[in-house]
Amino acid sequence: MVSISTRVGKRKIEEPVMLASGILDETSGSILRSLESGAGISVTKSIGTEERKGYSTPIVSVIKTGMLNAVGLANPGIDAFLEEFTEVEKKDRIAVSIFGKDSEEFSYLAKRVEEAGFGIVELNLSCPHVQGFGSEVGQDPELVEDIIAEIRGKTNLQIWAKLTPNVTDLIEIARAAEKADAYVLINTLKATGVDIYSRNFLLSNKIGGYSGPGIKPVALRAVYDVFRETGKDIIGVGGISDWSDAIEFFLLGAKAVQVGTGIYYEDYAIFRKINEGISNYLEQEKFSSLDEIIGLMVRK
Amino acid sequence: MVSISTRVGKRKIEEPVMLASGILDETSGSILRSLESGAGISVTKSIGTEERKGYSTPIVSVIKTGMLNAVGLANPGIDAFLEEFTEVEKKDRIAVSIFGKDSEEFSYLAKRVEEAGFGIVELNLSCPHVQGFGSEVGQDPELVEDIIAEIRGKTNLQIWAKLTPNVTDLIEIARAAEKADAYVLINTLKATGVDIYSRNFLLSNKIGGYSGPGIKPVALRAVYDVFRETGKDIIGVGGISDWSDAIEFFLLGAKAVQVGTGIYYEDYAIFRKINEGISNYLEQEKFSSLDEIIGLMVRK
Amino acid sequence: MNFSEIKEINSLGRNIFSIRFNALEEAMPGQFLMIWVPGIKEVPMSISSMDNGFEITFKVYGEATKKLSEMNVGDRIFYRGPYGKPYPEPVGKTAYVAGGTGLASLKPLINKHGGDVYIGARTKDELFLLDSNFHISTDDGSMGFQGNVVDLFLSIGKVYDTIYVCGPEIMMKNFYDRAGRKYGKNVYFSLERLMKCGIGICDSCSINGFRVCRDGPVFSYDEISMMDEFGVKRRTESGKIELMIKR
Amino acid sequence: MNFSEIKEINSLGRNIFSIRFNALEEAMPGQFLMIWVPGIKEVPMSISSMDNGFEITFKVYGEATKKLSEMNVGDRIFYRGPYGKPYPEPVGKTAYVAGGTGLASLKPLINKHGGDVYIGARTKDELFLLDSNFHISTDDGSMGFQGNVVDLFLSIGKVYDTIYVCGPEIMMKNFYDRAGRKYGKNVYFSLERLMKCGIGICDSCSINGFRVCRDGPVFSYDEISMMDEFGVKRRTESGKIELMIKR
Ligand SMILES: Cc1cc2nc3c(=O)[nH]c(=O)nc-3n(C[C@H](O)[C@H](O)[C@H](O)COP(=O)(O)OP(=O)(O)OC[C@H]3O[C@@H](n4cnc5c(N)ncnc54)[C@H](O)[C@@H]3O)c2cc1C
Ligand SMILES: Cc1cc2nc3c(=O)[nH]c(=O)nc-3n(C[C@H](O)[C@H](O)[C@H](O)COP(=O)(O)OP(=O)(O)OC[C@H]3O[C@@H](n4cnc5c(N)ncnc54)[C@H](O)[C@@H]3O)c2cc1C
Ligand SMILES: Cc1cc2nc3c(=O)[nH]c(=O)nc-3n(C[C@H](O)[C@H](O)[C@H](O)COP(=O)(O)O)c2cc1C
Ligand SMILES: Cc1cc2nc3c(=O)[nH]c(=O)nc-3n(C[C@H](O)[C@H](O)[C@H](O)COP(=O)(O)O)c2cc1C
Ligand code: FES
Ligand code: FES
Repeated sequence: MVSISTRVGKRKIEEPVMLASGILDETSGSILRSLESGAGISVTKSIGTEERKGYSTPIVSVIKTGMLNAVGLANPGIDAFLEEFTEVEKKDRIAVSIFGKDSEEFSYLAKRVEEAGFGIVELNLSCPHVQGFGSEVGQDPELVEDIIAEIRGKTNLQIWAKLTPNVTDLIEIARAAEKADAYVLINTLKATGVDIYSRNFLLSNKIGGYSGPGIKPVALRAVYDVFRETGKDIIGVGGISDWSDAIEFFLLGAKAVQVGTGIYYEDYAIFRKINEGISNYLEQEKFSSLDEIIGLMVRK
Repeated sequence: MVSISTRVGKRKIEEPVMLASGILDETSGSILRSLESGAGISVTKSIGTEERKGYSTPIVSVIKTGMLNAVGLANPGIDAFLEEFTEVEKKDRIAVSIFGKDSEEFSYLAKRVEEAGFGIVELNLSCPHVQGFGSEVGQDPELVEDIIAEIRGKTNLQIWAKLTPNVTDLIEIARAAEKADAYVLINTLKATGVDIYSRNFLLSNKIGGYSGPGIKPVALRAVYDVFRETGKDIIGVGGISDWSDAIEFFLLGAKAVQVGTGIYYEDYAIFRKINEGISNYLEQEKFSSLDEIIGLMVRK
Repeated sequence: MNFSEIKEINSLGRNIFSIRFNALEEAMPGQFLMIWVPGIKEVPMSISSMDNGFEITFKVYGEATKKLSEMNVGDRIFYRGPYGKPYPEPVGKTAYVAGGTGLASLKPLINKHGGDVYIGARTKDELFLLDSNFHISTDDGSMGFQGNVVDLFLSIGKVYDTIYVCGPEIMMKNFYDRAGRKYGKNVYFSLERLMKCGIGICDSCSINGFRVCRDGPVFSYDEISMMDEFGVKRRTESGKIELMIKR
Repeated sequence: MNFSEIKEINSLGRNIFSIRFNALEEAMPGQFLMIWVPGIKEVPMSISSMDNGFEITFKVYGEATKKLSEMNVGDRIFYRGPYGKPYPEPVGKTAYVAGGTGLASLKPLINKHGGDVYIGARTKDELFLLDSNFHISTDDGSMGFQGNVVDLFLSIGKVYDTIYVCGPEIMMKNFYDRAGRKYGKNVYFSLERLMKCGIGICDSCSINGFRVCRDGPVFSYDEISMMDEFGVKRRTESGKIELMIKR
């Protein structure tokens, strides 16, 4: 088998497919299950300073081209989260996603994460459906810069900045986040859905985030644009449901990928399937390592 | 059959389904064919001041969740365009889409359109893949305001402003365009696609516009947001491939819809099929006119 | 999202109702639906019959079930599914041990395969769908055996080849602890946990890495044995883990 | 986008080549592919054989065809399709009237159904795939009848029940004007127009509201009769309409 190991920031990662934040990563049992299923790294659900119940159901809706969700940043809060994870092994393969309203909250959370023994923090600067958080923060370049500088100053964590595609100028935001070790692109698209027989929104929150196959073309464009402009490490996410999708991201510059909604289609087997598919592709196409194809279409 | 007539700005329209700009509307023969096939109004391909060849092939690529295109604003230029259309009948059911780089070009084009006997101009403030035009113009609120004011001042045309969803704050742009008679929402999403066996972009221009079923959730959200905030007339477009898609747009506030990529799936029959489907739905759900459902989910 | 017109709605006991509606989908005993009450919420419900359309049987707890109980024949019921893994087919002598509305989930299996039914409830009024040869227990002794259904089961002491258990988790834990090992491989538990998505992506129903909605709701004795949270800890809506309190 | 490895590549005449490759798709005579030469462009090509994989037969005009002509066995060829409406089946005595590479499109039909073949080219070197009983014309008289293929067809004067015509539009217009009415219903023309999308959405191939790529490329005499642009006007890449000049 051709090696598929990769490197993101200072982290070597054996399998380049990760579990995306928010999908089966609220409970420690599920995080471990994804790691055992072949995820190189698993990112936790986004954790905030306080416990949040999230929105009432329906919080997800499967549509033809993917999925809509408005979970509402449900999370147990940093205290309960860390308590649950105290005894958990493989912390080196868990990235903790955090969200906050300002640099103070973010850096507080990051410090707690570091103290608890984790090495990577993913910043949710991009969730599109909760007021005051996520993309509302991530659309403001100064705030983004500030948050990353704070965390950088106060911790030794690897910082992954997860950006929103719901902006006029993604490059501007990427530049603001350039002190991060890597970009994670993209979070969901702001979207909605309707049931015409009840004449109600598909989600209790009305507006939600759109994920799955339908957003892949937008995610690929984001990765391409940001890689071309910044050359920095990128983790591609959005609409990956098989190995060929992953290859597309690598060719445009992603050093690793994350999978969320794909799990709905393929269940936990998706991690191994993609890992194997990548390896087979490299072999068949006569490449000797994953590195050789990363950014191949941008460099040439 | 329940009446499906509608009204956009000052225009009464018998069938609420229109042909979207850029699809089968470069030649007068095709424009007439769509009108005969049940389109209430057909919008022409976007016309500029000068002839443009557009990009080389491939200019479109069908993907799983829709279509990517980068036609590159190919058009014969306003002179040749108007010459071809001099003798064409049904001008009252043809909206002319125009694009330019500033208010001068736009108002020049609009005047020519009016002189030639047309009554509606659709402003392409949103095509995502040509430098200096389309969304690059449409992302600048002042420019948008200026363009519309100029056309308003110099013509009596009905003005439809077609906006880009590729912005941080669509409402800001909508407000800038509020002197228009109606908004057309949305144009394509900026996106790209990759062929992993040739390791080339699917489009010669690399970056293109994403249309079809995969963008419907984003289009619905745009219509909902803008209708809720402005209450103005909206023409919904993006991913409509059957009558139920159209109903979703009406429920969120669209007074009419446009169909582009849907023609690839259903051919010209799509107009009649959607018209009939709307009428059947209204009857089955016991509404007595299309008006009753327009914005129903937003008003209540 | 699917919808169907309600064909039948019945009141079966105190605050217990069943609703029957046409459905084109196929389902197997043990599977569930996500029932959407637009404007209120979406809740998981076992399919209590799949012979002639679908039927759900529920107790009124809060807003969603209240609204459902007030619906009329001809109204639309919205649902998605069926979801989840069904009960395996029974082998040999079969028992069903149900607590409260847990009977709803077991009913299609009982109707199809027969066997001994043990059913427990707090009080007489909460019993429903009774058949004259069911073994009955009530906490308050208002009908049948006084005590819980596990006590009842053990007191009768019959031996079975296959046992299905569905009810409050505390009751199932009780069964697991006291009778489970004896029957080992052939006991199946149908779990109920807080569910948000119903399709295995939100993690809200997970118990030690098993998703009740997708890996379950039916679990074998061996699977349950891998869950140290079973009957001990549960998750709140935020995902916070807490000790389970007997309700 | 599909791709396949080239199995065979042949030079058939001056600047005329054929490429054969495996394909899983089904195709019918008259249909075409969009052949993608990555980094250069995508061009429409008739399927000149669909018996053993697909075959295309082309003349080198510009960049794309040049690059194709330089490809080797084992190289990948990228394509999408088949697209377009096929030729209807012939009835009775059949003739094929081809100009230049128009023969490529007719070839599968000729092989399948037989009949009389009339083929014209500018000069001997541009003739390919010849069979000893083809009727041949060259503009310069270097082989066969001197003149164009329509002159040849009329000069022979045989009568047919079905006629297929494929070649430069000017030549087809010539046939339409001089012989078309006589055969009326049973003449089919396969058109070549500038094509960008190949799938009926960009309008670049349209002629009086008929899309060559989707409504054609094969049109009946009656359809052609509705096209006042046929043989008279064409579209440039911008969509501008202009008078057709004989090339
Ligand atoms: C796989 C699965 C299958 C289910 N099948 C059925 C079924 O067939 N019939 C049925 O009646 N219910 C069933 N449930 C439970 C059902 O989902 C709840 O009854 C429903 O969510 C209640 O919604 P509500 O809005 O009416 O009440 P809520 O507002 O959600 O609840 C009101 C109060 O009742 C409590 N409560 C809610 N549900 C229960 C319960 N099941 N047991 C004890 N206390 C409860 C809540 O904690 C709360 O305090 C099932 C659950 C799962 C996970
Ligand atoms: C439905 C359809 C089927 C076709 N099938 C075939 C086929 O089987 N074999 C084949 O050889 N071609 C066929 N063509 C034409 C083919 O698409 C062109 O040969 C091709 O686009 C040339 O690309 P290029 O980049 O090599 O040349 P370009 O750079 O596009 O052209 C170079 C020059 O040649 C001229 N030219 C290009 N094509 C032609 C032509 N067909 N006739 C006369 N002048 C031309 C151009 O106008 C230009 O001046 C078909 C076209 C259509 C629409
Ligand atoms: C149900 C659900 C919950 C999500 N929650 C989060 C979250 O808490 N934090 C976050 O950064 N992204 C969250 N996301 C976004 C995903 O991590 C991912 O960016 C997005 O879904 C696109 O990838 P996909 O198409 O593979 O799902 C969530 C997505 C889904 C579908
Ligand atoms: C091939 C193609 C060409 C297009 N050209 C234009 C154009 O010239 N001007 C314009 O305003 N929109 C253009 N569009 C955008 C469509 O009008 C429409 O906004 C978009 O495709 C979304 O609708 P759909 O999903 O129904 O196709 C084009 C779309 C396609 C697919
Ligand atoms: S309810 Fe979401 S994973 Fe089970
Ligand atoms: S080539 Fe685009 S419509 Fe025919």
